Amino acid sequence: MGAVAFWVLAVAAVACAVTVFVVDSMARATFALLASFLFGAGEIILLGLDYLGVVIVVMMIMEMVIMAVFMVMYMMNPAGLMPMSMVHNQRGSLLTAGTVFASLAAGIFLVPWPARGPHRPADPTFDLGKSLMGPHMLTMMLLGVTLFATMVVTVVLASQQGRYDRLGDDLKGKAR
Amino acid sequence: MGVTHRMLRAAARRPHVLVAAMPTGTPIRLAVEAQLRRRNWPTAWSPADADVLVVCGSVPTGLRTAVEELWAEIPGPRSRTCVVAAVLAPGALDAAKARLAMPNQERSGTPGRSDPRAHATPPDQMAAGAMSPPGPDPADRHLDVSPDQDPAGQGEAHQGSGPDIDQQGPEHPSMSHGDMDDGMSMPAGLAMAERGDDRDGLKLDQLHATLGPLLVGWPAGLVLRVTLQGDIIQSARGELVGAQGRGSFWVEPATRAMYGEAVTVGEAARRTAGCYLDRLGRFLCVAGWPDPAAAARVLRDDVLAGAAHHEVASRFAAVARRVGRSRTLRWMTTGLGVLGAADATALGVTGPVARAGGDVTARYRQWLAEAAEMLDLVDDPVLLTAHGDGRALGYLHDAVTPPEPLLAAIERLVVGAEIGAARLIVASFDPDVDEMAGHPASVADG
Amino acid sequence: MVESASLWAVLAVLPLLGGAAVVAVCADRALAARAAGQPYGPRTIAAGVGSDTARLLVGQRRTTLAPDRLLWRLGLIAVPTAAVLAAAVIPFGRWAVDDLGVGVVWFNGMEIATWAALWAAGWGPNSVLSLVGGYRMVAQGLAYELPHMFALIGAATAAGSLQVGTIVAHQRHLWFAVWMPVGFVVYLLSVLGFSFTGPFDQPAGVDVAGGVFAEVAGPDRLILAAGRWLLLTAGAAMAVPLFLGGGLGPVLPAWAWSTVKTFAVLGVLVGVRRSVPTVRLERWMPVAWTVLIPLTIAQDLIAALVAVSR
Amino acid sequence: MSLEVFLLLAAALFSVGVYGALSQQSIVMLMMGLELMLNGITVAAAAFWYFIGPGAPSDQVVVVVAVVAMAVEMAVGFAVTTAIFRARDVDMTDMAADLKE
Repeated sequence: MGAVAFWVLAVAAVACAVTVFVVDSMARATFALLASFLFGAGEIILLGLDYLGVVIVVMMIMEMVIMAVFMVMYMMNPAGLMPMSMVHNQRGSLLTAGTVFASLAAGIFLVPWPARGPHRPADPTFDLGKSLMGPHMLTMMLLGVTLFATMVVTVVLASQQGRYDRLGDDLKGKAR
Repeated sequence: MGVTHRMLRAAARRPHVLVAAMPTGTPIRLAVEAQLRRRNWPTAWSPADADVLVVCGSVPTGLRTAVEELWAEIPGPRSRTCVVAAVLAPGALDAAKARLAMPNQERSGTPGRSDPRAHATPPDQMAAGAMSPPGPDPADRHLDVSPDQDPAGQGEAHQGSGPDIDQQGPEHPSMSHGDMDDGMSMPAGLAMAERGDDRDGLKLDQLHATLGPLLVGWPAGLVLRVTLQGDIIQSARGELVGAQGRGSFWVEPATRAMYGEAVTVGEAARRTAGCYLDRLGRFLCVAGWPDPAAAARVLRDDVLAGAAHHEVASRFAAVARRVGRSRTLRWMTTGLGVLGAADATALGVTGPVARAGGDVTARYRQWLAEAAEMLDLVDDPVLLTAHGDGRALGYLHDAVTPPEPLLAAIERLVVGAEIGAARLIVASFDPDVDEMAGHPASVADG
Repeated sequence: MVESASLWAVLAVLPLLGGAAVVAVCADRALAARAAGQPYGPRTIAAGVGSDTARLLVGQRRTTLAPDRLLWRLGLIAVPTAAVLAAAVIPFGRWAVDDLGVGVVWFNGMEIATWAALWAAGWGPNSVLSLVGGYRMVAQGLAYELPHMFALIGAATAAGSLQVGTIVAHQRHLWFAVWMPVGFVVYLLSVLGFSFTGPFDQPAGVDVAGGVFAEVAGPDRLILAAGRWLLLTAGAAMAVPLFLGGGLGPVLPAWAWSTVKTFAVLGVLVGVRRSVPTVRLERWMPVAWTVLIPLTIAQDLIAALVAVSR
Repeated sequence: MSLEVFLLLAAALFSVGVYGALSQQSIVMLMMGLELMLNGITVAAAAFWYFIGPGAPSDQVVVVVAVVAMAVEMAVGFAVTTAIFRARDVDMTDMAADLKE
């Protein structure tokens, strides 16, 4: 049962990942990427990490919907109605990707992994929370700061206006 | 057959009706709406949801295209009818319903049309018929698809392609005669988008679309050609189509009085009050508040049918209180489409819009106030003559004003507004094509 | 407290949820008919629902020029699917299909799936009004989502668990709605938001001829409309275990309490839907972010303090 | 199910991501490649947690970090795209590189 689920999800995840770079339509590419993430999240849930799996589902749906919006906004041909190639250095990329995969696969089968066998703590979600608030507090804080910095940086980068521009020259106007 | 037949019968029991209001068809529209309410038939918001297309009034040249496009977009089973006089509304609706229940009706297209297959071709890319594309002729739009090809087959042809409304350049050559070999191959006849400046300095894609003339709650005969970036209107050019210079239904008693006929103040006030209630109903419908909109329509019909003051006054007060005091509605409309008194004068705008002299909120409140005044007069038996109280006559006469200045104001105010806000602004001006002075019918043919 | 039923219970979810949704549709139509001065007896309303369903079943599908058929269909089907999957963690009395340890997050995930679903449903038909509807859903999602998440977090924090059954058990003495009113109200608002209903119906607004509904006809329309009401019902049903003590209550059995409370919440939501005009997103967004987010965060802080002091 | 097959899946996702990140001209598509690489990393971390980690939550933390990294990458990516698009009117890496000259 578990093995079947694994293979179904795995094949679907990789197939969707490949689809991302095959389809012409940006909307379909985004949704293929989303599907790949959802299948990946399925694998993670299969491993007993319910919380992380569902969180990835939540995050990725939101991310991909927003991504679709940006794709449609900036791409020249978002619906892929007119077939056009948007790749460069395809051969080199394929070669590199193949090499990466081959070497990773070789490593996977050559490294003698410590055989502790599968195990499941009673409540992995609780474990995660406790470690993030305990031994990994530093990580958590760093993540928090990073996210905050990201918000500030992205707004500054993406915004054309200064902080008070919306108020008009006399600084009295109302926001639009 | 048995099950299908029974399902069709059940489906036809309560058909959804798309009401296409024509200029000069106001009394017919009112009769149709009253009939629909009595029969408990819902009105559709878009062709996709409609079974029956009811055209209210004779179709002027300028709107023929729009009506045909709307019809082409209605999926089967369907039927259409054109009501040319208010008294004919019940019969026309009955007939339309009867046609709807006939099995295989939808497969044979419209009765009386020469080429039924023309209706089986997929409708054009523009939504809702309402957004009738600015292309020159609807027939052209179907040239990309051969009539023998079924809709599904067309989908196969474009397998793997996605939509992009941002990229439809309506002016593209393939729109006007399917010359697909012209230049680059345009998939599905859609051109790449042009781009233009926008408020964020991003120069995003532009879409040329048309709002009206057959949208729910939209003033009959108004066509607004807009350039959209996203759902923000970047520029707007309006046009008033189908004017026949006959004068508006809403000022008809006052006009007759000016020609010396014996018309009572009550009759004219009744009509004016009905006008405000009709406006209010359509405005509230656009504002997404169907229940008070329905109440306003019921009230309108009762007032026009001659209900006495005491029968309607308290009901009107209830509606006015609910609408006038709604904080949400005020929150949604405050600061929207502001036309100050000075600007109104400069543009030549008169009537309730000028008297309100403010935003959308001010305008619907002005309607409520003036409707209340008019309702107080509905039982007034005094004769209204041109020689009588001129001021009163003018007052009764100017609920509906010449639409050109209103259109100018709309063109100016919808720029920068999102579609929903623009719809509210248009509904709050409510230009009436019928009041266009002395325009021969041919003007419309644009 | 709440047991995970065996998998066959999945089969019971759709009828239960669907039945409640049909009742809600009837109530909504009765209110509308009353406002329009039409007859609103139960028979008239039921006949109306029946014939509307029949006409959608026999109606033709609609096609447009160059649609993205795949995403369109997927988007439409995803709406009711998300509703049913979300309902899988909602306890009906003492039973839930699966009382997941992360039930609250699961519910949240399924609710967010409607963003993607509606965006795809709006994108699919290649039509202006439809696409505007789809984009509005994304904007609406961004407006309600953070307050919604904070409201959910409030309930989860107070119970110290993401498991819906545990959250119910923690309301033995006092409903969370009583001492977390802000979270409760915000949750109800976001239910209207994710089911694109009531004042938050801009994605399906009349100003864009029905938005995501503008181009769907026949069975497709039935799926989308059903999905919308199922989402509303699932949201109302989830409010019960999160804030109203689930199946807890005197005298009556737990399932009866769940039913009664669910219908009460549904009634409130339908009442709000009929009595408030559409809230446009350009006006709602600033309120959601500058008022609701701080309020819900303050609410969570209180919940955290209570949980810690316990 | 074994650690190896999970890691193989992770490697496959990662490699597809590498291909995308290297081959795509559009910045947005390139970001999709990066996201796929991170997707592989999350699967690998979850597999390590299940098969190797002695109940230690560190691998879970790696997943959290990867998810956050995706969010940050996407946000910054779109901000940069917006900035470049506004300034130079391009959304392609090659053209952006050309503009430097």
